[in-house]
Order: sequence, then structure tokens, then C-alpha cells
Amino acid sequence: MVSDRIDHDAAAGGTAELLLEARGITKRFPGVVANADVSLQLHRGEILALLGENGAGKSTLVKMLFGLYRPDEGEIRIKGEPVTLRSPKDAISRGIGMVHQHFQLVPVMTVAENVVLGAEPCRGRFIDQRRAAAEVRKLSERYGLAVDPAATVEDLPVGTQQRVEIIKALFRGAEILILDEPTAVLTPQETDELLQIMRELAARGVGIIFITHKLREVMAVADRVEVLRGGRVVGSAVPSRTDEAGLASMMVGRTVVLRVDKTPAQPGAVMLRVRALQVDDDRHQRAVRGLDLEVRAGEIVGVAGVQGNGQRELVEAICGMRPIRSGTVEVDGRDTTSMNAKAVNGLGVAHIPEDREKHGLVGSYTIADDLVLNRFDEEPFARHGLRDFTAIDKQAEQLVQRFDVRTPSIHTETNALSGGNKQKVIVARELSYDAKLVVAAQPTRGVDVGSIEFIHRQLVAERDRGAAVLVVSAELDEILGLSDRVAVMSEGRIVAMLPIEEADRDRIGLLMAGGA
Amino acid sequence: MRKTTGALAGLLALSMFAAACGGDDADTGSGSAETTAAGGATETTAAAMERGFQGDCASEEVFCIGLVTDVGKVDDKSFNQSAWEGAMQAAQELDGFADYIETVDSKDYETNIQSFIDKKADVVLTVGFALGEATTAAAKANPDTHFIGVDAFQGEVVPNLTGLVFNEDKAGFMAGALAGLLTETNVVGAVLGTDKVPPVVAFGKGWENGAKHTNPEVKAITTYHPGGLDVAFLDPTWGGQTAKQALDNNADVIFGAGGKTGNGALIEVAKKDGAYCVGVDTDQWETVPEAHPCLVTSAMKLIDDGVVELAAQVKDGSIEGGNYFGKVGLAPFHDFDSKLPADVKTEIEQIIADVDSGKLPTGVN
Amino acid sequence: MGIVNALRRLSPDSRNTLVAVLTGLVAAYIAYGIWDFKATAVLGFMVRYSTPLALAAMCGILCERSGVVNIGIEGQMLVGAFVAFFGATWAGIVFGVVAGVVVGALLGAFLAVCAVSWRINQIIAGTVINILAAGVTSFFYRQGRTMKGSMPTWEIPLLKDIPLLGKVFFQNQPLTYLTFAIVIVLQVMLFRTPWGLRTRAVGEHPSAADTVGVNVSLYRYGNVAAGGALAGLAGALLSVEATGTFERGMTSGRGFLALAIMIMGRWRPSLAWAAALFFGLLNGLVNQLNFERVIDVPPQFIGMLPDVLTIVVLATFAGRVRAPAASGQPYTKE
Amino acid sequence: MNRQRVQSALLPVVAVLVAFLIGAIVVLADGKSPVRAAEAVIKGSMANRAAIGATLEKATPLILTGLAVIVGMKAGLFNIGAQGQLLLGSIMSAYVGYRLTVLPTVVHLPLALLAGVAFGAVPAFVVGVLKAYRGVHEVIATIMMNTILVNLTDWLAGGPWMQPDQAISKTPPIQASAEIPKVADLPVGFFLAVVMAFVVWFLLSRTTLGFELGTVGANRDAAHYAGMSVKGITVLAMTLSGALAGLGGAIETQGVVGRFEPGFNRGLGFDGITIALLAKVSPRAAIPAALLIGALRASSTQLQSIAQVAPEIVDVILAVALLLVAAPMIIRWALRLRNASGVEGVNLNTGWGS
Repeated sequence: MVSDRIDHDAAAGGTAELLLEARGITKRFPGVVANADVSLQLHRGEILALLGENGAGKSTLVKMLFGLYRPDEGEIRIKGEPVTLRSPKDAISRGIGMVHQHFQLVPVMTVAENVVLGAEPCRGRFIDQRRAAAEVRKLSERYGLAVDPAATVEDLPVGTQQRVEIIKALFRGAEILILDEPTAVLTPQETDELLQIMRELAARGVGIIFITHKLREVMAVADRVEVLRGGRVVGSAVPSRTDEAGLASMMVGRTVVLRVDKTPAQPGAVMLRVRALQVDDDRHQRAVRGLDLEVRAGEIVGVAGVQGNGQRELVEAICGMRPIRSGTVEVDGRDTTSMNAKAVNGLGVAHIPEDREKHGLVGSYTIADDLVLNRFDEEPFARHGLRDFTAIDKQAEQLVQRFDVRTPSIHTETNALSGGNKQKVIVARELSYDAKLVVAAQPTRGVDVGSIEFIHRQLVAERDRGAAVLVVSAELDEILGLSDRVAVMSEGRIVAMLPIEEADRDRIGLLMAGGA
Repeated sequence: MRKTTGALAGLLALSMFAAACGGDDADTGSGSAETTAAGGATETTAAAMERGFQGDCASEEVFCIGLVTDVGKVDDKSFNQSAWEGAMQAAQELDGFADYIETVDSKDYETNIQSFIDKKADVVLTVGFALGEATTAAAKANPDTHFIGVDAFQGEVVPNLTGLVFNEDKAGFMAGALAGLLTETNVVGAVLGTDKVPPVVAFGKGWENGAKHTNPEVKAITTYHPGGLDVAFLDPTWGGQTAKQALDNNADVIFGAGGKTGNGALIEVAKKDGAYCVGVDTDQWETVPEAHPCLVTSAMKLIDDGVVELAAQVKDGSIEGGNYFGKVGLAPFHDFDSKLPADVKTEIEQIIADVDSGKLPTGVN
Repeated sequence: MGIVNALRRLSPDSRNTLVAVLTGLVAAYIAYGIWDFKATAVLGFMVRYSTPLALAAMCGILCERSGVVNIGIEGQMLVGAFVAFFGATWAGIVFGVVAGVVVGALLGAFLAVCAVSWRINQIIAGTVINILAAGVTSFFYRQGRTMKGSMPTWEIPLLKDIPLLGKVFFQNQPLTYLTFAIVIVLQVMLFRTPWGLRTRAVGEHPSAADTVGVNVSLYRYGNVAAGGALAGLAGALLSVEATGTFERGMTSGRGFLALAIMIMGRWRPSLAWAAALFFGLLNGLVNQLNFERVIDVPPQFIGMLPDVLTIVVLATFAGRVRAPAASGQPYTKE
Repeated sequence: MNRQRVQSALLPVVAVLVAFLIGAIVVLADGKSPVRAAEAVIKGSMANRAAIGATLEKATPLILTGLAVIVGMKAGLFNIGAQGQLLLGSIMSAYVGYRLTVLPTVVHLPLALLAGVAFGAVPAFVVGVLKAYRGVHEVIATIMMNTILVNLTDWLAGGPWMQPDQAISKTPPIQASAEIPKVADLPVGFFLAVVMAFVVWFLLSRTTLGFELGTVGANRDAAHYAGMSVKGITVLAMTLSGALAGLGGAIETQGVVGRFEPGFNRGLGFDGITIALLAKVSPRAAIPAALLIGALRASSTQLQSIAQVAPEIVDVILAVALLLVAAPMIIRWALRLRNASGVEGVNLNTGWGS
């Protein structure tokens, strides 16, 4: 255990104005206590990191601070005055702004429209478009947040969308800015830029609450850290007076396994061979531009890269979900370039999709049905077009047990499961049929730590069984922990292929950003 | 939120503003549509006559008339209503009872007819050519009940079934002839229900020929509702809009024939000064009071008179199977009686007589 | 030069609109030059036919732009027509129209209750409205009443004297003008005012609107009720203005056609109006062809022409139209 | 669990009872006797074999159009076009029924049915293709298609296929060999429809095809991921939907009307929507839902004859019942039933999708 409670005022420099204070906040949901007796303080010009694992109660806490939830007990004070935040509107009017994990931007509208929504500058009864654009430009210049006010949000890269969110908050006069996992979707370079922006904002007197589970960022930018676990504040620290390992153990409650236990790889024959692949995205723009890649049996190849550099299209093209414009894909020597998802799957390619709610599951189906989602018409689950529910249920019982899916019954709707358990359903399904090639896209996104470890072990087990494993992840830690070789992807190409021994964070970060 | 409410209020206010102005104008505008008594004609009859078989229809003395409508209602301002009024009048005159069943689904024709047979009605009156087949079948199966099929032309003679049919082409011809005499632009228009219903076509063709007979220069512009049978007679909006189009084509006499669709046409024409309109089936002066400003006459088939006549024949036993040709003709000119030139009236009276007697062929098959 | 610059500054959307309007005008005047009053007659029909449809489509747009599918427009119109007419027979046309609008708004509010508060499937709620409307109006209909007064035709001074357009657009009845105004106002409000921006946000991404303090439920309630009011007005237009009478089932499927028009108009008031005018033009041409007897084709084929054309147009040009993203989805705060 | 199941099964029953109650109030308000109206409904729909036969006859096409709508909804499609599809199926079965003269019943009857099925499917197939490959929304396409098909069938029945010696539009009567017989007053077509309900239920819940259909309806992206052909399934579901509606039309022609006559099949497709919703998109539940509507529709004669109640009362009752089924919380609240776990009701796609 690292430092105990420290004096807040001392950390913040003592003289700064107290912007926000939470006292003894408790929030219960049916069956769960999400926050128990949480207290924290935020001063002007301070960056406060809320550190915790998924499910530690960080999101619930800030949603109360933003008026989305009402605390069951406790008190929130802004500038010393007790307040009741009934809605985001209340929070906004009191100078609180929030950048949500899932951006709250209307994709079909312009940057300026998104920024002024709900607080429109008017000339007469009409929105003053020019002033809206001017305000956006003004804010973006002042804080170094480059955006074009006239651009349509859906055309912008993720990092830029995030800046729009920040501008949105600033436009509303936010003095307290809550950033919910802001770096999850950014490149290391974009992350650095964001951290720079945060410092800039703090220097101009904004108080920032920064939610993350990435220790490096906390160390880099936070003035103070509150660590949450199980809905409680388990510790506070000043980064300059502690180290990553100390924070990590505080966060997890035990010593963290930073590397996945695994033996050196025993690569065999080439299972996946991708040559000069060209694939378009949904908007008919070329996303994968002449990509070459090989994955051998018995190894894990991790694809590192910033989201939106063609990873999704690559995965979907390999798995037969997306038409291939040119180039070839071979699985175990068979040309699968023009095969559909069904045929590719039939060759023994397992696919853990990136977006489990969208692609991986049918939420209104039972777990048993979702466990045969892509093999519903194969024996023994179906014969002559008729489904065999005995076989389906039997398989479901086995998989639920083997993959430790926490559910009352195999006939429960998948919707009712937690994120981690949903992901386990998908992993269970995809790893249930001794695949030759396992393609796992963001396999642990939004999953609790216990499940992450479990899923990682399963992927390693697949490798050890002799399968070729391709992992695509935005979490560099995951790539570094799992992979035997690391492929760095940028702008639709593999720009480097490194053995794990040569893969270090800084180098990969530079490559991801398109540097040499 | 204030802004939404504001917007809402704005919308409402806008509508109220315009509506208010409309009201002002209406007060100063033509007051001719004040007549509410017109509907009263039917209402008084209805009030005098309690619907339903109040007596023992099975007995010899009690005379019962059962009416089955085509899909539609007895208050359709058209042939169903006309037949029902005839039935009520007959019941009154013959000291009997009358009742009706409105058909909701064409497949119920038989069931509905049967229900009157079960109630021992003396006369079962079916309205509309569509019921022809079901009526014939019922007549053959129930020789003791007499059947009257309005608009149902009888190809073969069934002794206890009389078709009350009309030469719609004659009525159309007479109306057309009047239109030919009245038109100043030499364009007459017809807004019709559908060409899939023979009486409508007969009215329309007769109308065109009549107009050409009295005025060789005339151009007859005719259109049918483009929709299916389920809407063709029930779309007054289209009727009105189309009548306006005909007026814009310089037509100054418009024939509206096709249930509510035609009625819509009449009401539209009434809004235009100097234009005439001609109703159909019954004297629409009674059924469409809104059309008074233009309604010069109606091409009538006197279903009610025919029903009364045939019911009386049933009662006294003189009725025969086959077809009974009901009277057709032009409705009274009402307010226009004084406005029509004498020579026009004389000429049209001659034409009516000649068409009636068959001396003047209508040219429709 | 100034004009060229102004043109250049227009958004592609406005430029296309401008081009379309100008093309239409040129075509109309060429037709007018050749056929004279016949062109006027057809275009006059076009405006009359399209007006109730456009109004009903505005109802659809208001509802769907804020995220509620309204399949009950037909029923709302029918009840609006019924109430407006009987209101007009009882206390005059102003009262009638207002009553129709109010009852339409109530039915809209009912849909909003179903969709927003009860979270009933919106298609079901709309279907309930349709069935109920057909049943109730038919059941309680009594004939033999006439309106107290009638809708006048207003000729707009000066404008009415413009050749062709004057007669087509500026010699109409009050609710028709009101419809023109509503379309234009709605177009401007939807894309230029705070209300419009918020409404669109609520229909596209309700949680984004919610997190900046826009009350999603309130906007949905307000707009769906206002939409119902417009449907009621469309009904009043049918009964009190276009015909001066009420008949059972007199909407004749116009509420459904309005949905098609809304989609063809890509959920934009101005485009939807254009689509409604297009339908009106086709139907007017059908009539005129009948009048002229230039073709010997059964009316059934002419009658299906607009529908065939619509399908062909949609299949050829429109491609995938994009509905407001949250249309039909109940919104739950997380 | 069990209690909840009983409650959710009870809800539609209560909904219908409440709807009847409201219907009674309306009748009373109209100055008529609800007791006599009730008597009329019983007499008209179930008092004797003929009445039962009438109810079943009315229910038959409703089951099938209900199934048509259900199949579409399962695949996320809203088929407003069942009416048009039914009409085309109906006239095609009539054509085959009257035109072919020398066939034995065992060939002719199924052949005519098949013609109905096939031609009900054709317009729906077109709509499906337009939806899957051209992105034309099925709601617009089916609305347009309804108008087109009404006009087309009106023209056929009044033009090329019109019975020559008749004044009005209708096809000649079908041959006896194509007629669906009645056994003891009970229409055989009804049993065919019931069989179809079970076939559809089996198809949707027991076969891989049904699984694909449901997956496409519930989550298109997941269906794509699972290697299903979303476009293919869309076309197939639409086609199947049209085929069911077409079968409904064929049974009407061959079992009830005996020919095609314009105006004889009105409203059936739209009742199908009501039934699908009342049945909560469950194929087997379409049977009782259709029986309920069939019984009410069959009573229209007696309602007028015995109680002098206008037949529109049926629509009022249906609307209320539909509302209550869709919004079970109203009844729950009225009956003070607790345990309102989650949002219940019909689960189908509402959005226009794309």
C-alpha cells in the first residue's frame, strides 16, 4: 500500500478556489452499490485523476456530478454551495462540462451546430450561424483545439470529434470539465496532444476530472489521483510522490500481472496469408491500401494501430464480411478472397468481432441461440434445415460452464448479461470449434479485469493448441502482453512487423502515428 | 423549453389567424348555403317511420320490407338512401314495416338477404347490381318471398324476382341536353365515379350525347376516378378538385355522378359564380344542399318511386318477374326555375318527352 | 456579377433547389405558352391535390424529425375532418377548423403518450389511432347537416395577376395559403432556429441532446402534438375547405400517401412539398389526358401511373434515403 | 416465473373483455341495448353451425394476412402491402380456376391455390428486391404497390378476364374442380389456414431458415457477421409474406366467392396488421386473434338485425383491444397487478431502417 490519505489543500497549492466537492456520495442500483460514501474535491486549475478498473464506479460517480443520476445519499457542493443536480442542464448551468466516453455528437450535423446545440446564439429568432462559427473558432484558437466549424461531425477523425466535445463544454462556460476515458480512442501522439490541451486548460483555471485506467497518463498529467475500487475511494495520491506499481496495486487490490503468462511461440505453417489487400470502408473510401500480412499456426500476431486506420476493414475482409477490391486472402492455402462469411467460417476461421452488441450477438436471443449464431445450420445443431434444440442446449450448458459465463440460465436473454459476460459468450462460441485461425478484434474492450485475464488465457491456449491467432486491439498493453509478433498498422498498411522482443512502446507509438 | 412552446403557440396562432379571417369573409359572403332544412326531408321521413319489423311478419296481414344495401350505408345520399326512403314510404303507405341491413363485406350479401328471409319479410329489396347474383339465388330458393333487385337487370325471368332497372343513359341524355343548351363556353364537364360500374358509364355516355344533340359545337370533357372501387365513390376531395380543373378548362356545366365523389364535384362548382352543376340519381337539391348555388337539376332515376310502386304490386299480388323499368327524368329546377330562359325550358321539355318515349335515341348501345 | 457570387455562396442543397424551381417554372411557362388555360387547369389541380398531402407530410416530418414514427396520420386526419366539419355545422367554420386542429393535437398527444411515456411500439399506436378513427367517425356520423358559412377564396392583390402563377398559387382558399406558410415556416424553423436544431438532434441522437440539457421527452411531446395538430388541420382542409362536407373514410389513404411523400422528400419540408406537388401534377395530367381523350388507355392504368413512377423514381435515383437515426426508437436515459 | 406467464397469457383476454365493455358503453351511448348487441354477436358468430362456419370463413383470410404481416415483422419488414398481394393472388387463382376446364379436382384445386400463392409472392418479391438491392423502403413500395394492384385487378376483372355476358366487372365463376368444399358447413379453407399458422410457427421457431429470418429482423449486422445473406433473407421474407397473403386471396376465391369480383376482398390486408399486433407477432396466436375479428365481423348482420347497432362498433372494439394489448401497463394499473417487470409488449422494428 502506498501513501495514505494526504492533505488535499496542500497538494493543490492551498490557495486555489474549491470548485467542486462531493461528500459521502452513495448510489445504489438494484442489487448493486455502485458508489459507497465517496468524497472528493476539485480545485481551480487542478487536474484530478479518477483511477479505477472497469466497474469500479468511476462512471456512476461522474454521472452524478453531471446530473445524469441522483445520489441516494451525500451532498454535492459547487464553489461551496450545496446543489441538487436534477439534469445535465443543471450541471451545465453551474459550470460543469463533460466529455462522454461515447461521444454525444450528432453525426449528421456540423461542428458548429453540435457545439451550440442547446445554447444557441441567436439573431432575432434565428440561430446566428456566423457567430456560432466564430465562437468555435475563437475557442479552438485560444486552447489550441484545431477544428473546422463547418465540417460535418461524421466526417471527422475520432481525435477531432473529441476536441469538438471539449469545445462544446467550454462554449457553455465550463469551469469544471469531466473527461470520461478520453484517451481510449486516441493514438499515443493524440493522447500526448490531449494531455497538453488539458494542461493548457488547467493553466487557464479550468478544473479537470480525468477518468482513466491508464497509469502512464495519470503520472504524466494529474495533480492528484483518487483511486476507486468496488465503488469506494480506496486511496488518494499525488503522482509525483508515488509510482505506477503502487497505483496499480491500489487500483486492482492485488499485484497486477502485467504480462500474460505464456511460453515462447512454436510457429508452424502459414495459416493466413494476405497479399496486396485493398478494401473500402462503409463510405466507399479506400481503408485498406495494399496490405500484406502472414500469420502462422501456433503464434499470436497483434495488430497495433490507432482506430480508424483500416483495422476494422481488414478484419472484416479476412472474415468474409466485406468485399475485397483487390489483392488476395488465403487461409490454410485456400483462396478465400471471394468467399462470404459463412464459407470462411466453414474453413475454420473464428472471428471475435470488434463491436459485440452490433455484430457479435443478437441481444433478444437466448444465450443458447447466441452460442450457435454463426453455426446454427451445422451439425449437430441442425439437420436437414431443422434445428436440434437438444444439441444446442447441451452445447450451451457446456460452454457456459467452460467459459464461466455468469447467467441464471442458458435460456436467459443475452441482453440481460453484463458486458464481460456477453463477451465471454462470444469468445465461448468462437473458441468452441478448434479453429485454424482465430481473428480477435478488440477482444477485451469494456470487459472487467477478471474477464480480461480469462480471455487472454483462452487466446494463448488457442495458440498453444496450434491455431494461428490474429489480435487487433487499440490497447497497446494488450498487444504487447499477448503477441508473439506485433504488426503496426497505419493508413491501411502494415508499416512494421516486429518480434515482441523488439517491440517497445515508444517505437510502436511513433509508427502508429505514421512516423518512420 | 420556452422556445418549443413558443413555436407551438406560433403555429396555432397562425392557423387561428387565418381561420378567423375566413370567418369574417364567410359572414359577408354568399348566404345561400344557410338552408339546413334540406336534410330535414329525410329526417322527417325517418322520424315518422320507426325502423324495424314491429309486427309478426309471418302473418298474412303484416307487410314487411327488408332492405339490404350494397357495401355502404343507408344514409349515403345516393342509391342506398333513395331505396331506403322508398321502402319506408311503401311501408307507411301499405301500413307495414321496413328494416335494413347495411352490408359491410360483399361476401355477406347472402347472409344479409337470408336474415330477412328468416324474419319472414314479404319483400326483400336488394340495392345495387353487385347483389344481383345473390338475389337471384335467394329468389330461386325462396319462391314464397318476393325479391326486388334495384339496378339488377334480369336476363332470365324468375317469377318472384323483379329487377328495378333504369335507363340511366336517358336521364344522362336529358341532363346533357340541358347542359348543351345552357353552356356559354361550349364546354361541359363530367366527373364520374368509375367506368367499372355500368350505370355510371351509361349516365356519362348519355350526358355527352345529349349535350352534342342540343349543341353540336360542344366539347364534353369527362374523367373517371383513377382509384379502385373501394375509393372511387368515396372521395369527395378528388371530385371537388377535379371539378375545379374542369372549370379551369372553361367548362361551365359540370355533371357530378359517382356517389360522394360526384357530390364533391357539385359542391365545388357551387363556389363558382355562373357555373351550373347537375346531380345524379336522386334530386340532389335535397341531399346536397351545399350545391344549391349551381344545382340546376339532377339526372334522376326514381328508385324510391319504383320501390313504392313495386311494393304495392307485391301487396296486391300483381307483381311479375323480369324487369321493371323505373322512371328516369330530370329533377325540378328549384331556384333555377325562374332563371332558365323559357325557350330552353320548352326545348328541354320536348327532349324529355321524346327521350322518354324512345322517339329520340340516346345513342348509347 | 453580384448574382453569380451570391449563387456561389449557396449550399449545394439550395443551389439544386433553385435549379429545380427555375426548371419547373420554365417548363410551366412553356406549357402555358402552348396550352394556355389547360396548363393553368393542370397546375391548379396540382396545387389543390398536393396541399392536404403536403400538410399531412409536414405532420410526418415534425414527428419523425423528433424521433417518433407516426403511421396514424390517416386517422388523425379523418378525425380532424370529422370534428372540423361538425364543429363548422355547429358554430361556424372558424370554430370547426380550430376544433379539428385541437382534436388532431390531442390525438398527437395520445401518440406521444404511447411512444414516449408508455413506450408502446409506435407503429401499433399509430394503427390503433387509424382503426379507432375509422370506427368512431363512421359510427357517430349523422347526415343532413351543413356548415355555417363556407371557406372563401382569397385573391392576393397584385400577385394574382401574374400570368399562370397568379391563378395557380394566389387564388386559393385560406387553409391552402396557411399550408404554404406552414411549409415555409417549418423549413426555416427546422434548419435555422434553435427549436429546429434541437428537434433534429432529438431525432438523430437523443442522448446528445439530453446531455446538453435539451428535454427529449418534452420536445417529442410538443412536436408530436403539433404534428397531430397539422394532421387535424389537413383533415379540416379536406372537409371544411376542399369539399365543404364530411363523408366516411374521406381521407381515402391520403395519410399513407403523405408518409411516402415525407420519405420522398427526405424529411425536409420544402422537398416534401415538391414531392406532393409532383404527385399533384401527375394526377392533374391524368385528368387532363382523360378530358382530352388523347389516349385510349383504361383509367386504371392512368390511375396507377403516379405509383409506378414513384417506385421507378425511388429505385433509380433516390437510393438509400436516410431517416432520422432515432426515428421509432424510444429514448431511455442511461 | 410461472405466475408471470399466467399473467401475460391473461392480459390479451382481459384486454378483449375491457374492449367489449367499452364497446357496450358506446352502444349504450348510442341509445341501443348492449345486451341485445351481445346476443347478436353470439348468434352471429357461434350460435349454430352456420354461424360458426361464418366466423371461420371470415377468420380464414385474416389468419393468412396476419401471418403474412408476422413473417415480415419477424424479418424486420413492415408489409403494408398484404392487401394488394392478396388481390393479385385472388384474381390469379380465379383465372386458373375458370380458365382450365378439364382438370380433375386433385390437380385443379391445388393448382389454382398455387397460382394465388405464386402471384401473391410476385409483387412482394419485387418489393423485397427493391428494398434489398435498391434501398427503396418497403413501406412506400407496398403502399404504391397496393394502388397499382387494386387498379390492375380492377382492370383485369373488368377487361380481358371479365365474364362476357355480365354488365359488371367480375371474372367468370371458377370450375367446380377448383372449388374448396365445405364439410358440414365448415369451410375447409379455415383448416388450411390453421395448418399454415402451424407451418409458419414451425418454420420460424424450429428451422434454420426461421433462425436466419429472425436474426435478420433482430440484428442485421449480427446476421451479416454470422454469414447469413441479409439481402437474400429480406427478399425471401417479403416473398414468403406475399405468398401467404396470396394464399389468403386464393382461398377467398376458391372457397368463398367462387370468382374474382372487385371490392369483395377489401380491408383484409389491413386487418392482417391488426391481427399480427394483437397476436404479438406470434404465428400461433394469429389463430385466436383472427377468430376474434372473424367472429365480430361475422356478427355484423345480426348486430344490425337484432340490436340495430351500426357495424362500425366492431372497429371501435378492435382499436381498444389492440391498444390494451400493446400497452399492458394500462390493464396492470387497472387491475392493480404488480410485478411489471420490464417493458413488455410487441417486439418489432419500428424505425424505417434503411
